[in-house]
Amino acid sequence: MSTTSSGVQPRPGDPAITPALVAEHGITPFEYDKLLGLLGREPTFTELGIVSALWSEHCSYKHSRPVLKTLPTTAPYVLQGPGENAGVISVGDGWAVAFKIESHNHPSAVEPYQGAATGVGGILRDVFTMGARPIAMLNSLRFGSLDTPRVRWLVSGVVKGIGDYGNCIGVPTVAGDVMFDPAYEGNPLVNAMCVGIMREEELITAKAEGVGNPILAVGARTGRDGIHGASFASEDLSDENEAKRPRVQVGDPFTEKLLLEASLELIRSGHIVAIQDMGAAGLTSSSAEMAERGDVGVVIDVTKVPVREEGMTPYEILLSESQERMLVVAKRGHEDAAKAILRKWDLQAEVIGEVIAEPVYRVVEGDRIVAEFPGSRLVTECPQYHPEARESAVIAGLRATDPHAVAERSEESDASWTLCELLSSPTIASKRWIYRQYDSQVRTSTVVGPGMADAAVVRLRGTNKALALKTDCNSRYVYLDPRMGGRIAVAEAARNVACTGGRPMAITNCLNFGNPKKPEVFFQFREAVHGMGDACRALGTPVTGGNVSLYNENPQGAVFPTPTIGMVGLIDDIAHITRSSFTTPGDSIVQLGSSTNELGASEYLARVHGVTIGAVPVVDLDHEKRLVDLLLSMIAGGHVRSAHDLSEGGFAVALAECCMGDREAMLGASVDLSDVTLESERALLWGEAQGRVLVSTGAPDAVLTAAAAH
Amino acid sequence: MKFGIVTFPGSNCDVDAVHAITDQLGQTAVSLWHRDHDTQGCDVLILPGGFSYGDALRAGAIARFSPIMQEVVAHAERGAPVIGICNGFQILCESHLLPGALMRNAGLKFVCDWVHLRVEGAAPMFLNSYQPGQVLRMPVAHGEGRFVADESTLDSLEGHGQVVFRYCDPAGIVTAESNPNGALRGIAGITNAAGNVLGMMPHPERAVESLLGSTDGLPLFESLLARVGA
Amino acid sequence: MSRFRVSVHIVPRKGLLDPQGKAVTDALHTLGFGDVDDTRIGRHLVLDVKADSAAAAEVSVTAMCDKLLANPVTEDYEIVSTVTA
Amino acid sequence: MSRFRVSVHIVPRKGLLDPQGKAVTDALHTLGFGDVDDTRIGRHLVLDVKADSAAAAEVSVTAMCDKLLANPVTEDYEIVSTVTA
Ligand SMILES: Nc1ncnc2c1ncn2[C@@H]1O[C@H](COP(=O)(O)OP(=O)(O)O)[C@@H](O)[C@H]1O
Ligand SMILES: [Mg+2]
Repeated sequence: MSTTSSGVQPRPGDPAITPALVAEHGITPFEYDKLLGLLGREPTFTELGIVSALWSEHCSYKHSRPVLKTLPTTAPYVLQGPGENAGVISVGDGWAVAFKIESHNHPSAVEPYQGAATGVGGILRDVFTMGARPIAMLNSLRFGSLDTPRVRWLVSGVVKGIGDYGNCIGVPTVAGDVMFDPAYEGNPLVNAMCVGIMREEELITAKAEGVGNPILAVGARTGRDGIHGASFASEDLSDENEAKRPRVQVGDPFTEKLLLEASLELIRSGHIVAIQDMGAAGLTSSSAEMAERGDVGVVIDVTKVPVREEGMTPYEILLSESQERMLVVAKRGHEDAAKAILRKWDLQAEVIGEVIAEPVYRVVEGDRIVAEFPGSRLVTECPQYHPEARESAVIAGLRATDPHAVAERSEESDASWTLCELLSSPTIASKRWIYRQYDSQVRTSTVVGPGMADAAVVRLRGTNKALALKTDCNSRYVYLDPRMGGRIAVAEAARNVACTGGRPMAITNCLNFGNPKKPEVFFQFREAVHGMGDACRALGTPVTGGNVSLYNENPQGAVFPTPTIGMVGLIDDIAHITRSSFTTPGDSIVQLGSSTNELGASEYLARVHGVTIGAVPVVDLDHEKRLVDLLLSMIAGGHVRSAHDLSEGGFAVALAECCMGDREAMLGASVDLSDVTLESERALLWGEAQGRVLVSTGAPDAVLTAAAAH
Repeated sequence: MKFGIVTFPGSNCDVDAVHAITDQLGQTAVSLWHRDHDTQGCDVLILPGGFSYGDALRAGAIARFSPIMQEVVAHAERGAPVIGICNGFQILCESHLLPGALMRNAGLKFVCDWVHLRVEGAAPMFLNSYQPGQVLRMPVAHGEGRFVADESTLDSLEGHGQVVFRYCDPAGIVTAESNPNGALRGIAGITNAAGNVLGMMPHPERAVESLLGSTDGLPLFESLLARVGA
Repeated sequence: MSRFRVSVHIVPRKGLLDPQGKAVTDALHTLGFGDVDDTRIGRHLVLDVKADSAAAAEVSVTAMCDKLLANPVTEDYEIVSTVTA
Repeated sequence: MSRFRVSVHIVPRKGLLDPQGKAVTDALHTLGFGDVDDTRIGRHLVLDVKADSAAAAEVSVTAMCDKLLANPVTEDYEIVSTVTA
């Protein structure tokens, strides 16, 4: 294999580089100039493909990085912050938790089953390439109205895709959240989160190291599927995309299961120095990023890559997004031992390249150099933008609209009519029809599965501890007031985790927004991220990683801005695990936090009146922090039999959920609200004032005393 | 007593079975690799749940040909206990150690839920520690769990006490609503004629700890201890 | 109107990964059928349709394939026969 | 040796409940294809096999069906065509 530079040669048959071809690759004239500067010459067709992938929004974060830099990322227990395949925190006793969330919105809009399935596959690989064994999956979904056949088709495909993949690989899907709103009609959101555990010393990163070390392609063969998926995920969805369908990738959870077991065995074996998923932009981005992190050069020979189809060009091999593939840097001389482990799991591995001292990223096809870039500058010097941000006057107007001015419908004179209307809203109603299709119990560690509490609880075998896990984001709030909405997304996730007895530790996040080049969208993005940062700082939950998905829009408009939060909490003692439904007749019901006259941005207004208006409820982050502490101390003190946070639908809906949550043992409740004096009865019942939790207790005095002290 | 739990490519409840046997039952459990022929002197062999070979073609169709299956057959022919759970049940049917077949759920969807089961039949090896007619609560998690066989096979299974678990409501009554997959005659688990090979769709190894919601699976394993003599 | 029996093949699109076919090919090799180079696993549908003519029945089934039966993104379909039922 | 492409139908045995076929018929009705009376869904396998003759290829595929491809309890199979590939 040629490891010295002898000049890049275009391949016979490559198309000529024209402005039209450059544009087709999504590279702007400004970016092309930058590329010419980097190379000092015209790129080859192969190089153009590589650059278009690496500089796509999906891989380069070119519009989002400066804003993301403002997020807090540190805490004494953070072992790995943003920048790696997944974030990692220590949970004590030598155990570490790796977790990350990722979107597969665009692929799922085109082919919901495969799109969602491969999304699950990708996030699983991100976690087990850190050395962690995946122990739980979560999913956060957003769809248009369930009334249209197309949306029902999307939902059933997405749910089946998530289920089939997770069920087959044997990682339980334990929690999630789903919201339906016309804002997602053309652009569903499919975010999947994976959580894994490992011993702290087993942590491994994706850093190419050691000149002379061989680079191996492991797992599935490379086919023509998904070529340019990364640039696809960086464009608006239009009818034209219908024609781009061959880009769809097919998932193979069986191969992934083998890859999972083999990778963990490889990592523990000491034969390798680094491992990385070939995710978006496949071999290109995995090899370039590994080289950049390790500050070394790499050479890859595409003729050594096992392919599924004949006649594949270097361009296709480099950009294929065939699933279930890994890039591994082995220790020199250990490649055969590594291959033996893979063979045991019926997997293929081939040496396709080498780590080199010369600081170049070089791709060869036998003797011919088909692409070569100076050092890691392709990754580090990708273009960055600071787009204009301006709030939409229309949205500001909606926010300023007084929700109390919305006239009551006549049926509302009977509050139980309104309650039924809200309980039957697909966003509020039980998601059992979804999560029954997910194996939530495999690995026999799911103490609290979907539907049983505000967050899922997964015990850490061999310890007395458990993790509390939840995804959340009320995007209606973010739409009307991105700063406040960003704060609430984090606060609600923290509240949910605390209701189960877990201390909020850290978050991962998936930022689903529209086209960042539109000032109105970039405003939402910037403000929502700042809001998240505010809440993370106040609650002490650093951001350890995440994913940005932009261009979630179509000619009808953008989705609600949706910064999905994936929260990990730690329960110190499994005896403290708390569920959300009432357990014991005769218990007292106590509301922590105060109700207010706030009615804006509520599910009530959306469901009953069809409007998204009004001021978003104000979240007091200091109060949220104290609420979390109060919950944890009361739960540890043994005073709380159930805890449920008040969210969509407000007090009345939360109370109903506490009564009906346990399908096998439903209870009733009787409450007296005559002492609560609010101007608006609607706000009392359906308003979504923040910082409130309903607890049931056999010791109401102890609860009230503790609450007063906080 | 020594339990051997087979790992096929794609098995994913193998580790859970090992934990159930060692952590909850206090017995010895070893993992057996599908390509091996050595059953390491195990008294009981368990084919665990999961998606062997990704359920390609039909669940269990390919795993049945793994080398270890020759030893499983020999073990069964000696009259020693074999348990197939979920995918393991599918493998046992595919290898004709048990009659019938498991087809796609009638609802066409994967179902993960708690079900109730009525204990019946005459298989003391597995049922000794249960009361006849006892109602159990256990998880199911499968997409191809609809037990089918022709009428005469079904009659014969029932006539010989080989139907050991049936889906029922919490009161023990067999109803269509309590049947998660449309299995004929509500059948959730059967044994072979000799009563030493058990196949069941529900997961007893997931029902061995009150922390996880049920301990109704424990007596199944305890029956074996009492019978074979630890 | 008469009744026609229309037979349709739906197969995974060429070039897309067919994990099931791959697993079956590997299994056949293990079982000693080394001469199998490739297996593709699709579906075979038989539809009984009322229509004025065989041609009309096929037009109708084509529409069904486009709309529901085949996944336009990942599968190709072919009407293989139409007979009176 | 030449290469043959053998096409096999594997169908659920008659008399067994076919929930999938029923679900598809119902969905077709909902979509306005009311003239569909019945849908049966089976598997369609296409195997590329090296063999000395078409007949030998079919013998080989028959053995594969008996051993692995079809479940005798629930399915019937039929080799529908064999062409040189
Ligand atoms: N897509 C999903 N997958 C798995 N579980 C889900 C999903 N959506 C909702 N759930 C579960 O349903 C329950 C209710 O969810 P949600 O309405 O978001 O709760 P809350 O309003 O208390 O935050 C939770 O236990 C949640 O984990
Ligand atoms: Mg919620």
